[in-house]
Amino acid sequence: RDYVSIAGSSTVLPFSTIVAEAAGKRPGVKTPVVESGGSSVGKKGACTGIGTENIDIGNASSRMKVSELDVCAENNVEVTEIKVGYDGIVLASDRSGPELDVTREQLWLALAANVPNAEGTAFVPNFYTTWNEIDASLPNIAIRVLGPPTTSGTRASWEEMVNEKGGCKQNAAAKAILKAEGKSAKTCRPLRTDGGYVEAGEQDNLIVQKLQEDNSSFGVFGFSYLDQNSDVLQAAKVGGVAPTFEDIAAGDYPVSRSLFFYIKKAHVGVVPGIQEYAREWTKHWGEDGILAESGMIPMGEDERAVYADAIENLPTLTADMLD
Amino acid sequence: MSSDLLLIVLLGIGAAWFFASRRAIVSQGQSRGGIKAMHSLPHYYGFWAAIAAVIPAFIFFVVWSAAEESVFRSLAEQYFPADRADDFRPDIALTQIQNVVAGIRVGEVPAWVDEAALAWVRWDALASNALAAIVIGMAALLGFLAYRAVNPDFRARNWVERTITVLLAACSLVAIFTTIGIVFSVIFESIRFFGMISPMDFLFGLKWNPQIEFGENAGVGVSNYGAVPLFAGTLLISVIALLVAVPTGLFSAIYLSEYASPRLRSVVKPLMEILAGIPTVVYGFFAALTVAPFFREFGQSIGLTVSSESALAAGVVMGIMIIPFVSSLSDDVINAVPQSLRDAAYGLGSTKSESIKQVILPAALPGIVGSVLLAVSRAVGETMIVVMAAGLAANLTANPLDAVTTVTSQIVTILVGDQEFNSAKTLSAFALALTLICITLVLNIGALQIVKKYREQYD
Amino acid sequence: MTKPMITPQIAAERVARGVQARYARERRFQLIGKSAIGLALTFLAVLMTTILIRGIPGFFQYYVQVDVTLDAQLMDPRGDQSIDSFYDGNPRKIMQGAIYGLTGAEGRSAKKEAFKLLSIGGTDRIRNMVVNDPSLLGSEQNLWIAVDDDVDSYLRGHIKRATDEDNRRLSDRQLDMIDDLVDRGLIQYKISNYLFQGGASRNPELAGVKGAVVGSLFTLAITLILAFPIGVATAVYLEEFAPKNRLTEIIEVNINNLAAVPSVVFGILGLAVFIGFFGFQRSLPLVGGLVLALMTLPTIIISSRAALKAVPPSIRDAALGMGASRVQVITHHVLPLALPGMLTGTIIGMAQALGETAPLLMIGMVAFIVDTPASVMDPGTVLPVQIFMWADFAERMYVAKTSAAIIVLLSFLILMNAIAVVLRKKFERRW
Amino acid sequence: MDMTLTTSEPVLTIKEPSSVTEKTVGSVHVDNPRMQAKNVDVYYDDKHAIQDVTIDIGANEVIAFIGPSGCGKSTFLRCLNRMNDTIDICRVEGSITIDGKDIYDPSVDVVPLRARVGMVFQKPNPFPKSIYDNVAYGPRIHGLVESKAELDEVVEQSLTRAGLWGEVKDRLDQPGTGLSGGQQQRLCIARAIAVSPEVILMDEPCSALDPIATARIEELIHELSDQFTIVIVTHSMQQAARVSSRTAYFHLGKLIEVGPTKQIFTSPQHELTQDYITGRFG
Amino acid sequence: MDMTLTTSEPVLTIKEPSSVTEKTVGSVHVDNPRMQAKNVDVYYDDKHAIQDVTIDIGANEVIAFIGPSGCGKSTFLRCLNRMNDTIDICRVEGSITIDGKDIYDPSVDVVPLRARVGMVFQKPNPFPKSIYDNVAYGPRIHGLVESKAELDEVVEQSLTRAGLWGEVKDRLDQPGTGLSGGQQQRLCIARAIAVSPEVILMDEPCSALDPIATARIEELIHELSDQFTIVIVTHSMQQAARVSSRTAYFHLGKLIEVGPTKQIFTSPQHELTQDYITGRFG
Ligand SMILES: Nc1ncnc2c1ncn2[C@@H]1O[C@H](COP(=O)(O)OP(=O)(O)OP(=O)(O)O)[C@@H](O)[C@H]1O
Ligand SMILES: Nc1ncnc2c1ncn2[C@@H]1O[C@H](COP(=O)(O)OP(=O)(O)OP(=O)(O)O)[C@@H](O)[C@H]1O
Ligand SMILES: [Mg+2]
Ligand SMILES: [Mg+2]
Ligand SMILES: O=P([O-])([O-])[O-]
Repeated sequence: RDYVSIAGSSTVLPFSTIVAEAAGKRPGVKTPVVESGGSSVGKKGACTGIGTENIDIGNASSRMKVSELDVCAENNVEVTEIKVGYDGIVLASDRSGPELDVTREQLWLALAANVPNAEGTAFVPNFYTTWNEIDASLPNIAIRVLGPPTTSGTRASWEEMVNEKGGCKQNAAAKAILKAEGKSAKTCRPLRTDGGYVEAGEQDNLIVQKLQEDNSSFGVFGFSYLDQNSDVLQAAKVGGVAPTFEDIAAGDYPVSRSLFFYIKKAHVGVVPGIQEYAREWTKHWGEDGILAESGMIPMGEDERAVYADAIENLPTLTADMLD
Repeated sequence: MSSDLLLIVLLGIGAAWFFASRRAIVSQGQSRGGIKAMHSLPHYYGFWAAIAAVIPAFIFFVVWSAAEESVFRSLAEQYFPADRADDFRPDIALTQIQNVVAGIRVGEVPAWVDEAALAWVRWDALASNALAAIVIGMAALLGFLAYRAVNPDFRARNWVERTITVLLAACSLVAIFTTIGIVFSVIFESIRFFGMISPMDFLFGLKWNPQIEFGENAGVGVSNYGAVPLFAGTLLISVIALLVAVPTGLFSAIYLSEYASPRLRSVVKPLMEILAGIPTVVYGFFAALTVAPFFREFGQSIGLTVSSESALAAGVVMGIMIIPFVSSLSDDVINAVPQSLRDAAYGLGSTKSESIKQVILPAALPGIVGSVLLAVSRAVGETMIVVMAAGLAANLTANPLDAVTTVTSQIVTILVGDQEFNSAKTLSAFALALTLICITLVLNIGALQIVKKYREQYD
Repeated sequence: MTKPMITPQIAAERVARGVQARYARERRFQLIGKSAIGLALTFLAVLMTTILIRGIPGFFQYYVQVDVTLDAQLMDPRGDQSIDSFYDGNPRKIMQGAIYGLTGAEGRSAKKEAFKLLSIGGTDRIRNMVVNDPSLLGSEQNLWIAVDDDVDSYLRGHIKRATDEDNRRLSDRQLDMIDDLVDRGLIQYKISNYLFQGGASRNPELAGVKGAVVGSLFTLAITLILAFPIGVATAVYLEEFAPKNRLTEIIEVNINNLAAVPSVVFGILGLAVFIGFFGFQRSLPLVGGLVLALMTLPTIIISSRAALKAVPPSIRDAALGMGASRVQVITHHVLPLALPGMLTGTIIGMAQALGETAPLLMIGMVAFIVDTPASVMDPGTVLPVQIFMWADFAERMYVAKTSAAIIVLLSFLILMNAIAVVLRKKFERRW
Repeated sequence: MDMTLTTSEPVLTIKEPSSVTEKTVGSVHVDNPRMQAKNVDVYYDDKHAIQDVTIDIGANEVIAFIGPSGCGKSTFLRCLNRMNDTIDICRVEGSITIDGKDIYDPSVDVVPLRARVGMVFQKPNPFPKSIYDNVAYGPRIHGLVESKAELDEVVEQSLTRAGLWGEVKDRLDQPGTGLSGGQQQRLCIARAIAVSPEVILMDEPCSALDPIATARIEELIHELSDQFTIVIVTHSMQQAARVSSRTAYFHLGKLIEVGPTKQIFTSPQHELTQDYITGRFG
Repeated sequence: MDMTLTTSEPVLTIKEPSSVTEKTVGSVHVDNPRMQAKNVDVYYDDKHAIQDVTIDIGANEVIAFIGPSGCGKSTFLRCLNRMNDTIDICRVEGSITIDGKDIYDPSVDVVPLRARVGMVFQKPNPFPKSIYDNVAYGPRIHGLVESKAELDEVVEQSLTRAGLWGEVKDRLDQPGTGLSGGQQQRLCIARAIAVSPEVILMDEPCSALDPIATARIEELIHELSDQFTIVIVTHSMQQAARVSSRTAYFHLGKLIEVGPTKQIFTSPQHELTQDYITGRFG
């Protein structure tokens, strides 16, 4: 194989392809082939098998877990972790619709499959139908949020950051019930399936368009779609912070995550162009770069320097680095 | 010798034996009293010799080429350094060697890799020469033997035709192998799935809600793998699609075949066929952004709550897509109803519509069933429209105004989305596929029985 | 003999009584037929109009006229006119100079904003110019350079000045610059030369369908080369040679069933067999073609069998009676007569293959592939996949590009059908 | 007996009827005509298939049309209930009346016409429906019966008259296509008489049947002849002789001779008729 | 003359040939047989379509097979060049020889057999090719000619012998399907004789033709009879009388009577033959 093969997160894909395209402009370099598939495909792909029938680089919108790194170890594969930037997950609606300023806890109550009952004694299936039932300050419209299906990493991140960390772990009643029942806060993650949350497929553009058809609905998607459609969409503030470029980069916006790719070290020096592709990232991942232009939130200077260095030296990712 | 060139040479040898044998038989025949005295026409002798020369040699070529690389790879292992580091990876080393052979040098290349690559190039040259020699030799020899065997009593035509028949039969096995391949590519995963989820729960469970079950999320949510809502959703959407496609398609077919002038028919039929060729993404957008809001607003205006994702919108648009399946195929079938039945009906004083409704359609029923089945297959297999317009929520409902999802769209969503190969969620896609194939099989056998039963009835 | 209960007179009366109503029913029935056709054609018209209205703009885009000097220093820093040297060059500087001149931008932020009006395709373009023809070094060129996709969207009216400045991707200053350029006639709406010459790109203004069209061609060629002969051979065997027994019945049910298998399952098969077992690379048009061929096969077999059945037995009898062998009967008489019907099935099958994405997802053809494949063994993608991916990119300008690609796909389809229809006509020479 | 063997040498010259209009030999008119054709010409596009035929069909008679292949027997027969309307290129000129009313008059409806003038075809063509539904089809579409009981009775009567009741009464719900050829043809006759037509047209109704089945149909025709007017086209002179009282001889689109069957077969007057009868051709 | 009118009452009782094997009346053997069928039985699945038929076909004779519809004439004819092989459910027992060689011997190739025993069908079925190619087809596939010139000659000769050359010589490259019915049938005969068969089988070759065309074909059969053995199936006794020297009468699968045509038609010996000849049925 004389081209780099990349697969993984659909969130990283747009940025990865921009870099791939730029890398391919060099004479004699074949443009890397970038496939989608989801973060776990990227992480797993990076960790399975050596040889040209396997991918060289896996993209991921969430960091590798120790358990996932174990797969690498099992397969005797060493990978290098490169962080490239951040992505915010936004809740947005049509500009003609009501503005929303919610906390993660309120979002959890609105969208979780199970919420504490009124007495706070047990989890019951979500009974909220309008936003103002959760808090009087919220608008009196039906809860209807369009978002990705269970096969999406974006959704998994949302569930973790909103339902678990921002919801159950903050809510006194929930904490009490969890403790009483001896369950972990993870069990708060699932989203409701009764129509308040609508699985709309992994077509974010379609969600954007549907929001314009129905201005009382909200949609969950990546920051870049908001960025491109800022004239028609308005984002809900979460915890009082609007998802702006600066606030996500500064880490103030609570629902954001890091984007990574993992290099299969053994392929470096075998498949041509791997390191060249990685280096190409460093040219574009700054505040003025084309990636920011497309909606990726850049890292700070220092972090960029760290990972630029990693690209040159290819340190092997180890379990203690992950903790 | 490169394999392209070798194949050309092989064809050349075949051609040479073709002409040689043909010539030989003609001159042999001359002494016996012309072509009439031979068993077969001269070119059959030619083809026989060509077949003898080319086909075995070609099979040898294919087998050799398939085996070559793995032989080289095992040979190359002798070049691996004796003192291997712990992290020495044979497969990567082999890739490296092959890269060097292909002229790709990345970074610094160890000396032994270069050596191995050089050896590889030697073997390659040797092997390709050997292969060329063997293939050419085989072709020449077998061709020669066939050429020698040529005599006017030799039943060349029979042999050539037997070869052709065998080839044809071999082709018909492709369909069988495809099925076997499909079953094999889903069965192991399905078995693993049924090891995790009981088949009873899967087949009769009423709730479908698989959660991501790996990584951080392992064991977090409660997954449900009851496939009933998916099959019910498939049924609901297919029924809606058929409610649109069958009347429209069937009435179009009837009008085109029984009333319309041939000219109108020749224009309208291909026009309608375009509907089947429009990419489904387009239908998806059409369904999600035009039809669904229309239904929602219409519903609101008469006091119904219609969700933006509704089976209705997806079904209607899917129905439009499959109209041509019903119209074109039914049109052919209706045309094929024997004129004698029409005559019988007209002879009794039926109006045209009476004869169509009571005689022609019943007689054409098997074919119409066939066309509808094909349309159903297409509807069942469709994903994009469903995902975009009906959502992915597995509601068990018969209300067409609700969001539902279908088996195929779940399969695609699961396989395309974030996945982990050992999670029940991913495996469930294979189990769904297997179940779906079994169901269509039963449907097809049923349809075949219907067709058989009715086929006995007329003519 | 019994006296008839209903005499002809009574019969005549009763018939006459009902006849008006029956004719009314007849008229209604015809009307339903006409409306059905009308409805189907209306759907078609609506869809086609939507596609055309949305897609036509995708064939055009906005270009800005710039004067550049291909400065040798900047373009060829090593001065040896080698490819490497050109790629080390800095054509960006040249473009910057040109656009600053045009807009009169002063100051860092203004300059930055001015430069953003241009597509980055411009720098590539001038580099390619000198790579292809080094003698141009140092010359002055008057070029039409594509504008950036945001500018394009503004000019198309998708981005409006009325929107709050914070909420749009172009600043007021940029809008002023654009309006000024338009007033001076330096920005024009022209046929896009990227659409057909460009490969996949993440810059919507540079994105084109060339790679996908070539990929589709390769894939469909493989599909056709495999599916048509194998399908016809299978049909001939089953129809003309195979004994009618259990095995052939199983084959028949099996083929019908294959026609009903969802296409994504063929993708699973392709992944398991061609990539897993035979070890082909992912994303190859060869593998895509193989998978689509297996998918198309049942359609071709079923329609070919119908066509073979329709050949009048008298022709077979005539040839057999002359002492033709079975193979001769088939090759001399039956196949030529059945070919049109076989082509019909092939049209339908190929049309479906042309529009498929689901099975290709499984074998890695749904991927971002920039380079146009040069052979069936190079990674490639196909038109519907391109459409599918473009439809999901965030940048606005992809909406028009997507619609244009849909038109390209439909043209491809109509062209393919037209060829088949012409072929069919040719063989249909009814004697 | 020796007429068939006048020569074993082939006959080389077949005369065409002279192309100037030549009057049909014999008496074309009858006293109590049910149908009357006057100067009928039929064209298939340019092909002049029937040329100036004038003939009466008497009430309750059995008339046979004979003549060599392609002479227009079927064509003329199909004009009598306007079945030719279904052929686009077919054009009929002249007048054909039933009980004095022109059936080609624009005001005439073909539907009731065909109910009055039924038709039985060469190849038995039962509908792919049950035996009962086959017979009930006509009464149903024409609304001839008021109740299910009445319909049952019509079906039974028709089948009885077609001599089929005994054979099928236990399996009325089985498909008509499952019957033997002869039974199918009788079913088609039953179907035709179920609408109480005045005239039944039969186009070579026995040509696909074996002799035993043929004999039954002939017997049936004989029985039906006292209630219906029957026009039968046949290739077999023997059959014409057996079943008909009048015979019309067609030749290349012209009606050459008409007369009582006995007379046509024993003393044909026109040379062509004679040649045909004596087997010089045909 | 009065035989056709022995009765105008329908005949109700058609005797079946007794089912115990009954010997065929008349002399089934000839002095110089070209083909010989011995105790031939043919079955379609269970249906016993031909029962124990033994008959010789003499060299250069014209033999006619007559009998009512469905009696097995076509079935037996098609056994003679193994055209029945194409029907899956058809099974032939007994022996049929041509020039003493059993044609059902497993070692026999049907291809050359059918070149020796040609066939002309009921409905003219020219190939959808040019007139020239229709006639040239046989010589080409059997490799009968060495050169184009020779082929041209064979085509011309065959068309001339089929009496068609004059009519088509200027349009040999036009489609054979464009000819009239009678011309098409002569083309099919030309096509059959182009391979110089020894025997020509004709299954009702004139039934789709008008009398003028029929006369030409009969004339042609007459002319061909001095070079070929011709077996002709016909529905028309007159035609049998005109063209054949020997006639075989079949009835419900049995060969009832064989004899010189003259004798069969003037003094049939078997009762069934007599009934058929005198028009009591058929
Ligand atoms: N649909 C048609 N289109 C054109 N010509 C036709 C059509 N039907 C019949 N003819 C021609 O009209 C003439 C009379 O045909 P018709 O079928 O009436 O003859 P016929 O006497 O019934 O012959 P047969 O005994 O073979 O049934 C023939 O020359 C025939 O070719
Ligand atoms: N392919 C077949 N399958 C089953 N039965 C058949 C088949 N062909 C003929 N038969 C039956 O065999 C018997 C003899 O048929 P055959 O065609 O030989 O009769 P025939 O004398 O030629 O009649 P006709 O004068 O109508 O041509 C008939 O009862 C017929 O139904
Ligand atoms: Mg007729
Ligand atoms: Mg026959
Ligand atoms: O594809 P994901 O980024 O959602 O994992």
